[in-house]
Amino acid sequence: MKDYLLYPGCSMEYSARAYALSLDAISGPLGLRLKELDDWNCCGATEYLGISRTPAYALIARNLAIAGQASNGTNDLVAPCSACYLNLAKADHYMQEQPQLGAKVNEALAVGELTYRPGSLNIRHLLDVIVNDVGLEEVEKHVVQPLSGLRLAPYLGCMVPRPDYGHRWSDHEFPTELDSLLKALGADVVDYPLKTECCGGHMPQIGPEMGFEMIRRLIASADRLETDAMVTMCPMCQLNLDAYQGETNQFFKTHFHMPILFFTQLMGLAFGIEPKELGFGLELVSARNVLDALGVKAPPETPPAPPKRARRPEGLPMPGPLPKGNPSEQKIREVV
Amino acid sequence: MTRNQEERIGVYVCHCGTNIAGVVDVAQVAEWAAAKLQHRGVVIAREYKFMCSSLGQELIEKDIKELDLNRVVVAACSPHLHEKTFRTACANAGLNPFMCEMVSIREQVSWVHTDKSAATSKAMAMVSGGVERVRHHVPLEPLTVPIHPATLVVGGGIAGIQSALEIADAGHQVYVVEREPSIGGHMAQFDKTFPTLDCSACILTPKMVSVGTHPNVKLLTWSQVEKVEGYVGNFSVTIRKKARKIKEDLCTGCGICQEKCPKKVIDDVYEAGLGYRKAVYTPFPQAVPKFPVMDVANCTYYEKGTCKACEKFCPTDAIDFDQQDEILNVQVGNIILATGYDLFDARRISNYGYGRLPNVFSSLEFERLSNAAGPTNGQVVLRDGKTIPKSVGIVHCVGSRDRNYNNYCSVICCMQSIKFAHLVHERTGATVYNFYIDIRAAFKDYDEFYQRILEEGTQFIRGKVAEISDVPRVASEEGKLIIQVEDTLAGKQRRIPVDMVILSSGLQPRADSKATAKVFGISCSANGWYIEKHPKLDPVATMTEGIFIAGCAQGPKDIPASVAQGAAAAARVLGKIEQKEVALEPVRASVIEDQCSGCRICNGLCPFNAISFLEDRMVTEINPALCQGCGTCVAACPAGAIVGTGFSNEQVMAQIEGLMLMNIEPAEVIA
Amino acid sequence: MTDAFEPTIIGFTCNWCSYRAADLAGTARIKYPANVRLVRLMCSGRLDPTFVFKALASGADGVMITGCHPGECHYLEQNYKALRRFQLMQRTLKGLGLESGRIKLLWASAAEGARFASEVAAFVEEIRALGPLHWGRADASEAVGAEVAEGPRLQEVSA
Amino acid sequence: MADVELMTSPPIAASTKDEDLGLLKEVAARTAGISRLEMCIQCGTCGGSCPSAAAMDLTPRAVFALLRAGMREEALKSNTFWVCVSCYHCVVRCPQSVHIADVMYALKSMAIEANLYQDSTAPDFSHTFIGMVEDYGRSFEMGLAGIHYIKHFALRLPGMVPMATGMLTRGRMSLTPKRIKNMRQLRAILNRAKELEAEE
Repeated sequence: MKDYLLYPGCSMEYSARAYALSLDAISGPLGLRLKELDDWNCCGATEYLGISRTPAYALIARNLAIAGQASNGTNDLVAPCSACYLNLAKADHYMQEQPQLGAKVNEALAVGELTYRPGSLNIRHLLDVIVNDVGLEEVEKHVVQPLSGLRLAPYLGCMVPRPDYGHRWSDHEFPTELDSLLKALGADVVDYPLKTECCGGHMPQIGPEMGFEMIRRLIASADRLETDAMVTMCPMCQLNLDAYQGETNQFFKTHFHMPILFFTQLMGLAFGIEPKELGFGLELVSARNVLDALGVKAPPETPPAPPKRARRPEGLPMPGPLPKGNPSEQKIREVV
Repeated sequence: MTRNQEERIGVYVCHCGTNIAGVVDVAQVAEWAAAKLQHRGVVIAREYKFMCSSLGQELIEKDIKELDLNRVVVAACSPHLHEKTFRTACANAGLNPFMCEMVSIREQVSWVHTDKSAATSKAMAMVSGGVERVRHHVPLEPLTVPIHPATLVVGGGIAGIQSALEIADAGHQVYVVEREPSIGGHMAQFDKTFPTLDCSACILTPKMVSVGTHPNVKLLTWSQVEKVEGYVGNFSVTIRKKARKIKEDLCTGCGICQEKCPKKVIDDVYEAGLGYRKAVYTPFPQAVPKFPVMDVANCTYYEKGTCKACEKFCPTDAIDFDQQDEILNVQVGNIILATGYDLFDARRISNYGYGRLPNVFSSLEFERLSNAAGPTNGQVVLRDGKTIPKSVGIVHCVGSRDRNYNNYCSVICCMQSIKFAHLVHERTGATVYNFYIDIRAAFKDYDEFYQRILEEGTQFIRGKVAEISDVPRVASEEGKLIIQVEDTLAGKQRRIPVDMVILSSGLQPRADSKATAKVFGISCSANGWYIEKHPKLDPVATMTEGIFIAGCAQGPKDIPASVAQGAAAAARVLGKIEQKEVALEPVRASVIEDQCSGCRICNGLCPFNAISFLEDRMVTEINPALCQGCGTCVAACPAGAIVGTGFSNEQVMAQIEGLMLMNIEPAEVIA
Repeated sequence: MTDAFEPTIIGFTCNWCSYRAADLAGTARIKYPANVRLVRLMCSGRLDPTFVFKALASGADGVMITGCHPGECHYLEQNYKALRRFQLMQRTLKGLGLESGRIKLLWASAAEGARFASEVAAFVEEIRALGPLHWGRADASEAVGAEVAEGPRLQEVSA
Repeated sequence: MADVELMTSPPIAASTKDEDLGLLKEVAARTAGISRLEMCIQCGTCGGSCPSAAAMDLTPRAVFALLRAGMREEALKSNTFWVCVSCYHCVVRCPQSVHIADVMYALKSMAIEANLYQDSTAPDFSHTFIGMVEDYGRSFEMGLAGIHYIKHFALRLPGMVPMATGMLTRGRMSLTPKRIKNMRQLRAILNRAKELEAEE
């Protein structure tokens, strides 16, 4: 197993404690060796970049510089939080794309006796590491309590599949990696059409009506698909959909009850780890239904059939799936 | 090689208007050459506004005669543009045309450099290189080879059909190679053509029949070119004629085999995946030739060993399950490539939902849907096969003008989308929305057509569609496809619920266009379109003599433009055929026998098998008719026994010295 | 002294791809430094290694060898022979105590005018960084230059 | 005659203080990375993709058009970039690969400098957030929420009590901030960075 440097991000300590607990619980069985960066600081989320450029990038780059020093044998820096992941990747990318910015950031770091060579770290999101490095086969090996019968909506949010500096994702709009992971856990995965739509980001704080509307869209769509829980990989998405669900319900006079869980919590459940160790109970919209569903010994006779998209013999045939690999190679990536 | 006793060289520096003179001080270059290269044989150096003009040429001709010049250096544009012009001028004055050397101070100097003094110095060095090189020129005679009067046309779409008919009508043999079972190409799939709305089949099928029955056309469908050898005038082409599993001499095209075949297959080619065909099939009723083909991959007999329904019912015993591919070899003098385009695969734009949302259709699917001979007999219906849409959105620029996909304009989509709007309106009375970035209705009667569709009440919304979704936000969106777009003229985001979406997918090069280019030895752009010899003045020729291009293989274009190119390519070929012979560059390698040590190092280097070893004399020989003049053997010969005319060691070495201005230093550097 | 050093580079192009790439760079008015002077050959396979050493011995600071992309050679496969010779020449340069970075191999198709220009610009900077070669000039050992230019011809490794 | 006179007075007041593409270039220069802002073809992919467009007074495309026209004030006082949620849908869909989200960040900082924002909620939130980060090196949600909600959403507070208590009782919010060890180093870096940014 490889070693990784871990940048947890501020949310993991409080608002996304369930993510931290569950990640800790599954790392052991998966053999993930995550070494937390020493004395890391906040990445600035989406707020600092809008105030001033060089300080914002210097704030992020301090973490990169610390990681660069710590990287004995590994240059993979893993962030479980989407916003942190994006900020770290973005700083690394723009310090290369715009060398003047890179030089200024390093000049600022120099007063703290730090330096960072852009491109020297490989910045990864936790889901990418689990799906591509650990691999679904390995994950499947640890499943002792398949999540059969649970209808889960994979919800990735925006900042991991986009803008995708490392070109790691199968698609910027409909990536299938989280779906595959949940399927490997035995869950019944809902084909959730809004899987990379925005959770509202800071809108609940700055324009609540718009924020609540964005939350409503996501939950209403999952609810329509008879989803037991939405599965996220981003502390901000979890916070918005979980903590503001009550206010959203009040605002629209709706009665949604949609638990929002981290994918690591579900991995833990499937691995047979105690719910408490996985941070269950920390969510504001209770996930009791998920646990109850699993507590039932016999799986339900037949799970509700998802709307079939098979060819209707009397109608017109649909185009098949896009062949893998070939055409996207023609994509023009370089910036002229 | 012996040189003329005394070199008398004329140097001519062209201004090319301000193209060269705007950056290079041409007068200074000419004066410098006259002064500093005098001891190298330069007798006269002149500058002139346009050397390629008749006055410029006359200037050179006059000097050759009056000053008794025996060598000419022209510093102007690229030799690929005007080498022929100046060689002809030399010939007119009685000088062997190969005693002329061109120096490219436009493409390689004035157009690419901005520092005037650096550019002028470089131009001087290049003139000096040209002077040194021309000193070693020797008179050459071009090789002439006869042109085989037959022509190969690759691709049986409308461009290829047009080419084939023009040449065949002129009385010359044409081979048409088409990889599908029938000719007709994409045009055979359409219902109507813009802007006239005439029926595609009505205007195409008579031409297809002409090709099929023309005494001068040999039609090879279900066939592919595997290998091309030789050169202009004398190509030898290897063609694989895939086994149809049908004896063409016995088949009457009655269609009973198709009727009886129990295996239904989705037709991904002709019906664009929207309809079915049998495992033995002709793609459409008017197919040319009329013979069906067997789809071996899907035939029950090949799968399970039993069935043979077609064989049982065939009235003429034309089914042949054991038929094998045939390899044919044909000799032709010229080749026209009209291999067409592929449709952009809209599944790549996942936010448009094609392949995920049933009622999102591609443009080719819609062509079949609206075609009276298509799977719905021309009824415009949703994917369920029966519901008539009440509102339809048509999306322009799908996969075109987009750096994420194809960065070029596909040319035909605007007009095609406008045509779709008309057809939807006419067939269903539905409300139609067209979403566009810019309406590109250039060319005759196109904008008039746009006006007409505006009059019909089509709603044109200016904005590139952002996404197509089936997730409603409000009650009015329930059960609909929602097109989310910024109406850029209103400056507002809009969500427009519709029943059906048609994606006007762009055109892209054939998936195998680069491989095909390799087979024929022509060049492709980075996208995969074939590159014409000159974008304006030579649009159907390629850099490879004797190979021409027509239709969408060269770039996206509509039917009139494809037909025009097909005809233009045919005219070029007919011109060559009429010349009866072609002069080849006399750039050839030859062995100086008494210097050849018989080491045979060169023997394995020639890909054209021009080099053979004479065992009896223990020397190597080069066949000038097979030699293509690449010079690899010249470079490899350790004894220096192989001479490459036009690019001899002496010429190249002298040019290097000239470029490095070693000729300007005191005379002892170059003895 | 190296502050104002403007290297001189000799570039060899093939008639079919890279010369046309240079033409295209011109037609498209893509700018690149004036330090390179081109010699047209029919094919990169024509490139006799002595040409390269001749250029260096005549005062060039670097040599650029260009041809069609592998698989796209007008003469089918002769650019592979150029590749082989290029590797041989790099070894030879090292053997003579010179930087192998003095010579550069570039595949450029007829469509790659912009790439041709940017690669020329990059190579000029690489050579500028290496500094002047002073080979075959009065202040350097003239004998070495002369010997290489006129000396025994490099042999093809294998056919 | 009167008609002629009328026609000589310009019908629209020209507000082109920035000549040519000056403003566009200024924004591009302040954007991280290569913005490609000058490549915008006004197709509206950004405005069409935006999940929060309903709350914007101008679509991003319209803002880019104002920038191109040199209309500084009109562009900077729009709420477009404050409502941007950084979802990057426009960025990956833009057919011209314009770094739209990063342009939005540049516009925010320019609007703050020019004091041209209409509603202070978003700028205040950013300032409060980074104030915490500059003091502690970490974000401090309780402090942030407290300051921000009391100032801007006092009326929402009663409705938020269950959420706040829920977060506190579950340990998902802390009453005290966490502070990094080497705060002195971070402050020095940020101060130097601010100086460098000001030098431009």
